Amino acid sequence: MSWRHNPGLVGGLIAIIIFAALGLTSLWWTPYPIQAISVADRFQPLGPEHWLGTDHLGRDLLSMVMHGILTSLLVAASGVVIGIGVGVPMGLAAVAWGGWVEWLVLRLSDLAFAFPALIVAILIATLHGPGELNAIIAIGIFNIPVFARVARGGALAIATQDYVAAARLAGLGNAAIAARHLLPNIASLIIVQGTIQLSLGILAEAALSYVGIGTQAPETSLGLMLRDVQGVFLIHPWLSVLPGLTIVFLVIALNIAGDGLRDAIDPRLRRQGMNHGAG
Amino acid sequence: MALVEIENLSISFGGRPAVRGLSLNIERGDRFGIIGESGSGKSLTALAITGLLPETAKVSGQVRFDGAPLPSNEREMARLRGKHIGMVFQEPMTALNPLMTIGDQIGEAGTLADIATDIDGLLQEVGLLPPHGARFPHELSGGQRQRAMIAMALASQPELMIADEPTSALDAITQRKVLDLIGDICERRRMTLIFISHDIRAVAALCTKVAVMRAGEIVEQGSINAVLQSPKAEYTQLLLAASRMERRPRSAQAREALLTVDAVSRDYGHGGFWLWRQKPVRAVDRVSFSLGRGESVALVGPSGCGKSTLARMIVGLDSATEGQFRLDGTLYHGRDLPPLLRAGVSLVFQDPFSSFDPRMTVGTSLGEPLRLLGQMTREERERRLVEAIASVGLDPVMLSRYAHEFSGGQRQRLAIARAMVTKPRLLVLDEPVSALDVSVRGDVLNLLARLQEEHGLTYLIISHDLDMVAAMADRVLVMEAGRIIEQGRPNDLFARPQHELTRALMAARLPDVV
Amino acid sequence: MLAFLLRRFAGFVLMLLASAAVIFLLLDLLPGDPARFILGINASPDAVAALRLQMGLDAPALERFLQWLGGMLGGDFGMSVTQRLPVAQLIVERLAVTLPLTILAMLISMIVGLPLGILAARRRGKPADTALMVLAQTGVAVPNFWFGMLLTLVFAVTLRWLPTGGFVPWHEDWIGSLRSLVLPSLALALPQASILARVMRTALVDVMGQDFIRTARAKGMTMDEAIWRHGVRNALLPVLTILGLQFAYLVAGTIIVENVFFLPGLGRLIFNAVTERDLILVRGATMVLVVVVTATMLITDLTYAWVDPRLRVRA
Amino acid sequence: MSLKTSLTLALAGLMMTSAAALAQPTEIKIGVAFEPPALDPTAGAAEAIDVVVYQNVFEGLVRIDKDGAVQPGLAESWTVSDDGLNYSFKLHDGVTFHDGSAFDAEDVKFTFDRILAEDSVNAQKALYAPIASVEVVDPLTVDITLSRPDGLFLFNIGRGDAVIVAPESADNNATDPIGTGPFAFVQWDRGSRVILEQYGPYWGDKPALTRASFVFIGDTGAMTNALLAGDIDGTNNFAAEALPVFEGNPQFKVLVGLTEGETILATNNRKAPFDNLLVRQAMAHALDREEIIEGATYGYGAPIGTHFAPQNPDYLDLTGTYPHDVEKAKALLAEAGYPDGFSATLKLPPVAYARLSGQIIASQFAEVGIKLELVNAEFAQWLEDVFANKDFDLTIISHVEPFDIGIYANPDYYFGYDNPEFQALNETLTATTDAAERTKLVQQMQTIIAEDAVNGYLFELAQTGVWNAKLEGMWPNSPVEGVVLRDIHWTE
Repeated sequence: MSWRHNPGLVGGLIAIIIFAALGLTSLWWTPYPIQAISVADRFQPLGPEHWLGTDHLGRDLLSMVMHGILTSLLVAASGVVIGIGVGVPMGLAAVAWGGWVEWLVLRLSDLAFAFPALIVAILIATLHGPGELNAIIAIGIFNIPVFARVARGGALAIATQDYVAAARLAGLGNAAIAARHLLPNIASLIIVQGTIQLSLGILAEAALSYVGIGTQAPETSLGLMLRDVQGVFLIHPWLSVLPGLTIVFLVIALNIAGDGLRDAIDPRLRRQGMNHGAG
Repeated sequence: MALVEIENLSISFGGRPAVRGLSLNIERGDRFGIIGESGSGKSLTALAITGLLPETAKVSGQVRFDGAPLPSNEREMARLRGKHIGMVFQEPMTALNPLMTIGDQIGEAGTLADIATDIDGLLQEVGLLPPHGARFPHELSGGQRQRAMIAMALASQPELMIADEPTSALDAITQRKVLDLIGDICERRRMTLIFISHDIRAVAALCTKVAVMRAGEIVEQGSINAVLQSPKAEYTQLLLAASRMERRPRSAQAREALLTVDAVSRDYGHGGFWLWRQKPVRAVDRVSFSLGRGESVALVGPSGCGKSTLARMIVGLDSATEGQFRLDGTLYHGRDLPPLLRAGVSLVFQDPFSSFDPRMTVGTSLGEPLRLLGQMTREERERRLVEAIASVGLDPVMLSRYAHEFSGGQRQRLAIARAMVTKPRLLVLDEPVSALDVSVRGDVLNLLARLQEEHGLTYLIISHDLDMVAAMADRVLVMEAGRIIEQGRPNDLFARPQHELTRALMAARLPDVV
Repeated sequence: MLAFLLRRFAGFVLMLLASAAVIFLLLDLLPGDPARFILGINASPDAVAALRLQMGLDAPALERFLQWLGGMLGGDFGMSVTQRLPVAQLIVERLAVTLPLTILAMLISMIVGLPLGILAARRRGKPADTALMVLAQTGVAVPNFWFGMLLTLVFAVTLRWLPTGGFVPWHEDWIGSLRSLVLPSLALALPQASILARVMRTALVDVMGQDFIRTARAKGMTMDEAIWRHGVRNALLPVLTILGLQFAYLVAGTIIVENVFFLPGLGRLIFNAVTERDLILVRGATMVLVVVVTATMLITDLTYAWVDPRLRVRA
Repeated sequence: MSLKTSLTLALAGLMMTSAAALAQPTEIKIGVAFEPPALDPTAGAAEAIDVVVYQNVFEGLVRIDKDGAVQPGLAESWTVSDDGLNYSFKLHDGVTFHDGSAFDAEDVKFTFDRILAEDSVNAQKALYAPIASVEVVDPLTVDITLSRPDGLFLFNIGRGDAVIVAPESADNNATDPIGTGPFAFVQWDRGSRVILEQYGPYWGDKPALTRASFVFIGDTGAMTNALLAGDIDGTNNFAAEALPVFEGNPQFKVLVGLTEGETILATNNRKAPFDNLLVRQAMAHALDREEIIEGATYGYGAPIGTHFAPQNPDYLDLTGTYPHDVEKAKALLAEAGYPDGFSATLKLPPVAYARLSGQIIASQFAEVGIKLELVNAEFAQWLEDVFANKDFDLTIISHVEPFDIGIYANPDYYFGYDNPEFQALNETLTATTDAAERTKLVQQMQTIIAEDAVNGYLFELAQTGVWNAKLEGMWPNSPVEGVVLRDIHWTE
């Protein structure tokens, strides 16, 4: 698994690091404060004063994009954290305990799958009011069954390995086996799925904000930026193109990194599989 | 003129050579065996003859079939394979398309070679029945699938058949039958055979000529008799030696029982809703026997006879539906085996590759069972680990390494070390050497014998390898369909098998190589 | 086989019951009074109270739940409180847009995605593969509402080949209806086609490494023939799962594209009904959506069992 | 390959066939942002209902013209008693409902009885509370008696809430509206459009249009595209931000007018610190109207200094009462005991002008030390919190009811303004019918609330319509809600 053989992973990771750095910087510093509205300066073109121009309220677009990346990443990442935090233990429990626990986990994840994420988001938005939290919860709920299934699938394969039986012989209980043997061995799978869900989360955040139930002003996110300027698309296309392309590149970077990770991890798994039927 | 001529063939992957400068002639009518351990390049050689090497392979040298070099055009090469070469692969489950019936798959082979195929006839020739043609691969047993593969290979009436480890995924009885079938068919159809195997006795039983491969090179070749009777290469001698198992002299005095198995049964319900629950399957059916202290008892039987289930219950991985076990006076049913007693029972798994967690150091894995003994100081723990790894002849510095850094034989030693770390009295050995290369099997068996002597261990050996059983066991239990159908001392039992299954097992034994 | 069908169907019904309960509970918790919404900011409390009574908002929850369930069994989803029409009728009208839109998008994504996936798998590691996968990466990454805006700009505003949006009812002018679905389904299909291409490629690459492909080649087939006759069908199995998920996703996911193209689809119906607090309509429409999604899953499972003989006998 | 070709051909064919379906010179397609939940204007407050049906499908006894003046409608004339309590209406003869049934005085009585009934769901029931009785004198004469004089009575019965409905069809008007107007309802493709067609036997002048579709397009971008592509012929109120697309385009005309919507920063006067006049004055000084109007309405809104429509002749320009002055605002805050400012929430309903103004105001208030937390709410939620529970600090909303300064006399109204002096003035006003006297009273009232800085007075909401350049007869202003088709026609 040399880095040189995986340009996708390297390129993707570098791009993500740049994006994340831009976003994190916005916590301490942006060229202009994003909430400073100056209507007189609106629709400025790209220039030395505002590198990427200004939006319909005269806010600096570079600052907005930096902060928007942060919000989009945070929302998507929090959704992934919820998904992993709840889904993975569910999936592991299903395998470690089996029986009715497994039945329950499968049915619960079926139930969650049956509710389209967008509808859940709309309902939550009406319960709690629109906002980032609502987007996080909706994306998180959508992620739970995904991770539960991935964790279960991966853990099922691990559970048949002799070393799990060996651990049982050594007197380990279900929880200990899940924590010591199952979890570490599906961690890579979870990471790969995590990057995929992260990129889906960014798209979902954009969609939710676009229909008005995600991030709300004065906060900003890439989706909200698109929503705010959709009416002036023909007059100031740059205002749509900038956040749109940022989303595209961010998602591509995540996907490429995810694919790279999978490639980096897969051969090892495949080799193990081949060793299995050693002949 | 030879049917297949290989001249100075080299195959490499990403700069790493897999086959080096190999030259070989196979005459018409030969039954040519290629022997080698895993990674010796024997399968790649066969693939090179058929032009089926992976795209990433770099090939040099020349292969001639029937005097003509192999065509470089993909379609011509494909048609050549289809018309003149039949192939049988190791794992018949994955080698057959799961979504197509057997009959269709056989018929397709004929169509590709422009031959009107008599599917029923082919099925009968390989010992199947016409109705089998309408079935899907998963509806057949392993042996039947391999027969179907052979039928498919025969459909194009090829001049050459290449069989790549055709029997190593099959159990002992089926293995012998399939080998005999291949032999018969080659005889009848006057087909040339290339037989690739790691099992020297299978090659000896089937082939007229043999080549021995090691690390991508042929170390020795010639007529089977010449090679086997006066092996020149050291490696051939080693292989021959490993295939003969010495019988270890054992004293057969009556001993006090360590473990008693008392009318144990195990039922498996097939999952599903209560309404649709199916009749349970009985995997182990009222089995009773006992193990004396220091005794070696072998449990033999075909796959699916329940011997592994029984072993899993004894070590406490599964629970009996009925009946009970008594270990050292304590009653238990399986999973309820108390921790301290668990420490007295260990299991050595068949597959040394899957029995270590790849994310843990060997030391951590080896130390896991120590928790059964309760709290332990770091020093005590360390001492135990060092002692255990030293007892299997490995260096204690290896404790901080990961399992994938070890070879199969070393891993099996480590697995034995893990089994020994709690100083158990009973060791259950589940096919302890069958996943290992022939050349290291003997070492591991010697190690097991030494440990038994030093620690007064009791062994329960699960196996289908009668030679190994004869060498290791004081007593043999034969299992079929969940029951023990026959038992006795190995010599008596093998000399005068009473039960039909035992006789079949004996008949399936390949003759010893002289 | 029958037992398998029965078991799956029982699971299906159970899932629907559980979903109904979840929907009902969730909606009962929603704040905001539908009566007040209808009557607006200057309405008198009397009028609001009168409307509440008329809408039957004051009965106990359990009673309303059972009534709702009972009604749905007979095809009666209740009356929409804001539109004063049977919910069932409203939903059927919207499904007449959403389902064709979804199906069209699925067809386009399959027609585009699957062949490209096969091509990429066949040319694995070659420039064609790389180019296709870069294309697919981009396709997945483009937000579909944004893509929809670009499509409208080109094909509707500039070229005027197709309408910018809106929907002509089927019975009036079915060609017009189809025309109004072309751009939205293209916008929906792009990411789905990209996903399908990637899944198809991965599945086929996996299958290409399997023994039975080697067997097929040993029988005398070229790699292409082996892929075509044995590989594709096997590779379609994982694709089938994705197709099921995609259909479910699309049925609900159309809402955003429906906004861009102002199509009267089910997603927008729910969205508007929620803002108007038309809870009877919301729960009816959500339930239908859940039924469609769950039924898709069921059909996927059954198709899987039908295509894959290994699953057929298991039950 | 051949499959691909034929597919391409099929697609191309699909695209071409109906590209030529050009609008006939007597048909019109109008884009509107919101789809009405139902089509009965007497049983719902949604503006979207009036947009489609008011004066098109339904008519009242009188009608409001494009300048906001009262004109004869179904009543061709009327007389008022001197005390202003008795109105006698002479109805038009030969009027029929779209279902063919005849219109007469009984329908008028039914309509008003229905509005005033105990179980009435009319959103503006309170406006008609002064009506004491409705009597049918003969089939073409109706007498209405008021319990107290009401200067706005005639205007109020000209609103959509008091259109005349028939007893036979009233219950179905929500889905199948039947009125007496020049256009009859044809069909409603839910989620998509409503189609009206000229009603042949209409009693009055025939309108130029024969068919009108209201197409529902919620998204500004989509509306722009639809206009540019000719899928719709116009829209009565288009988002100001996108107007530049059409401003220089000779194919379109942009009509700029005003609505009756006073957009205010509504302040909860019950609640500290907003119960303190100094604080409210400080907030008024902190507001920069110009920037808000520029930012939120792209300059199209008209500044207001009180709760009154600037296009009304009685309007008093009070925008100078508390000019934008950050230092003054800070000083007033300090004087009120908040030298470091304070924090408050600003609840925003889901309309663009409110959301944008909110952001700008938050930014302006921050300069004087008032930290606003923006809370975006959906309409139902917002109504519940602000109107029903009065649980808010500040909010932004446009009061679109015409002539609604009277809401300040209701101490229970959501912003909780309780001033006996103002309440007394309002009493007097309702009882006054003399125009000059009314002007004086109204201007007094305007001044009081402006000086009390009850709410932050921001701007009068503009109406910016975009229409095909060949269309004439649209109302530039919107004195009442509605898109009146009566005078719209194609030129050429």
